[in-house]
Amino acid sequence: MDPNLAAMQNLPGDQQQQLMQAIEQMQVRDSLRMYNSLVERCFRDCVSEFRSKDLNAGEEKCVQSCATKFMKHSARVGIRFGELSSEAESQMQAMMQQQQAGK
Amino acid sequence: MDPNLAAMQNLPGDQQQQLMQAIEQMQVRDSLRMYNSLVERCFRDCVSEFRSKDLNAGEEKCVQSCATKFMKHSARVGIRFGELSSEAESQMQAMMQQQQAGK
Amino acid sequence: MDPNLAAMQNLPGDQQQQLMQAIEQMQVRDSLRMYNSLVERCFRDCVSEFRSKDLNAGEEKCVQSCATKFMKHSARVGIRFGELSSEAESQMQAMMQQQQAGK
Amino acid sequence: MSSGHHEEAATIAAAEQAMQIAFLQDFYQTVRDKCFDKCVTKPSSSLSSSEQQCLARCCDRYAEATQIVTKAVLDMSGLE
Amino acid sequence: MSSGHHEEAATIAAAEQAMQIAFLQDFYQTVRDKCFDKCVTKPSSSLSSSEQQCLARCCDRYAEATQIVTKAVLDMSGLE
Amino acid sequence: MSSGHHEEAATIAAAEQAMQIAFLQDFYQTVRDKCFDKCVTKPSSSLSSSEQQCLARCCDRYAEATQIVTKAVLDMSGLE
Repeated sequence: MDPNLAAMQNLPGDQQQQLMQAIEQMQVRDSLRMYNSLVERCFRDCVSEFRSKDLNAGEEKCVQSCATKFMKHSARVGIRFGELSSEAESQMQAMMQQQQAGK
Repeated sequence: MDPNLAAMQNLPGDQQQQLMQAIEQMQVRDSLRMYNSLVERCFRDCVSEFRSKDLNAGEEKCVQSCATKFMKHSARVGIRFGELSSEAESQMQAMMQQQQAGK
Repeated sequence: MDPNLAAMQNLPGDQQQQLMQAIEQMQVRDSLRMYNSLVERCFRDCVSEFRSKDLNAGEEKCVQSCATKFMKHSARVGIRFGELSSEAESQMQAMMQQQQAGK
Repeated sequence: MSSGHHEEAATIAAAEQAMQIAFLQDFYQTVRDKCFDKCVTKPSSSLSSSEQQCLARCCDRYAEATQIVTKAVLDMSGLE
Repeated sequence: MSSGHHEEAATIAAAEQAMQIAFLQDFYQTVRDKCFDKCVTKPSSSLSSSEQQCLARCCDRYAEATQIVTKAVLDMSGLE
Repeated sequence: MSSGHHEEAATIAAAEQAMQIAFLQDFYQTVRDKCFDKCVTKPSSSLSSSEQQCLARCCDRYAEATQIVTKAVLDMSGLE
């Protein structure tokens, strides 16, 4: 059984709650980071010259398509990642245990 | 009125103080991160070969100009950003509310 | 003498312990970040086409060499960096003091 | 008990505020770096007037692009 | 005293959990960004079937590469 | 009251220390990544002697560049 899940169940009630709050905060942080990197990516790929003050129609359309496509992509990778993440988790734990043993 | 500013005023005194401290720490963190990325940028753009042990005069001059120019740029963007940031803030809040509604 | 080391010795016992824990956590965080960026780097440099489902033998070998080489590199830079880091620390402190004076 | 709940809500509000400030800092850093990459090419230590104009426009366009992305994201989420 | 130790151990366990979740989020973001860069090239707003296939394979291969790197790192550390 | 102030000052000092350590870690990661990108090009799993020499020089030059940037930043700030 997953030793970390066990660890979580062993936490006292208020610690469990604190952890749940920390997880929620990380989810918000994660989505703000994705939002930030999404603007960066679409700006980088769609906007190149700065002679006029506003985005032209082509650039606007490009930014819009870029954002929509990335969101679809992200949803798909999320599903695939759910299938892979228990594996990623166990490998990460191997790394952490190895590191702690090396101290 | 900005709902977050209101939220801050509703915090008890010691929480307000903790938040102010957190903000100060983030400002220091931010300036250390800028410093780190500034060295990275100027090193990347100015230094390319590693046959001699020291930077030559041209490379030194380039690193110096790069740092000075980026600092000037940063100050200008800072002013512009101040004008734009209340907008960025309100969009971020739309994102966060939407995300919390989606739970 | 290093003013920060002095500051650490002046902390009460439980604060010192908290700081030590924070440092340990940052070390784990650092090694997880290195692990993440290592996979990213080797994937980027070694894997380019996605017509077949699995990595071919050449790609596997490339990822393996990439990881081994980066670990060796990292160990070497670590030694060099130890020699340089007291300097980096003192420069960072100059930055921080200057920033606090500028408030 | 009620005071405990109050305190907790305040802690969460403070954490959210801190997160928003961190986001704005990241956002500002991204604009700064991207617009420097896009606009500043000459090696001198001063900003030429064309570089300054480019920077101002770059910031404005970044803000515009942000609006479009926000709208696209909110539209997509509404469809789920 | 004993209860203090218990509490402390629980705090450390919670901190470790939080760090693991942060790592998984970073890992996920990296996969997402790299596979988007590698697979999505056309400017339309929908994903073509070839892009979808590329994405699925990219994720699988990323997982494979992760395994190889993990093994290499653990082997190296064992030799120290 | 006085003890409370003491404690608070200690907490701030600890937070500053933690931030400095985080900065040094970031700094180290940057040097490591940039010097690997600049110096390591061959696909073998060992470091050639020319790669090793390049790495040593890259670290030294990175340190030099850091000094120049620090000086430039402090000079600029002094002028404000």
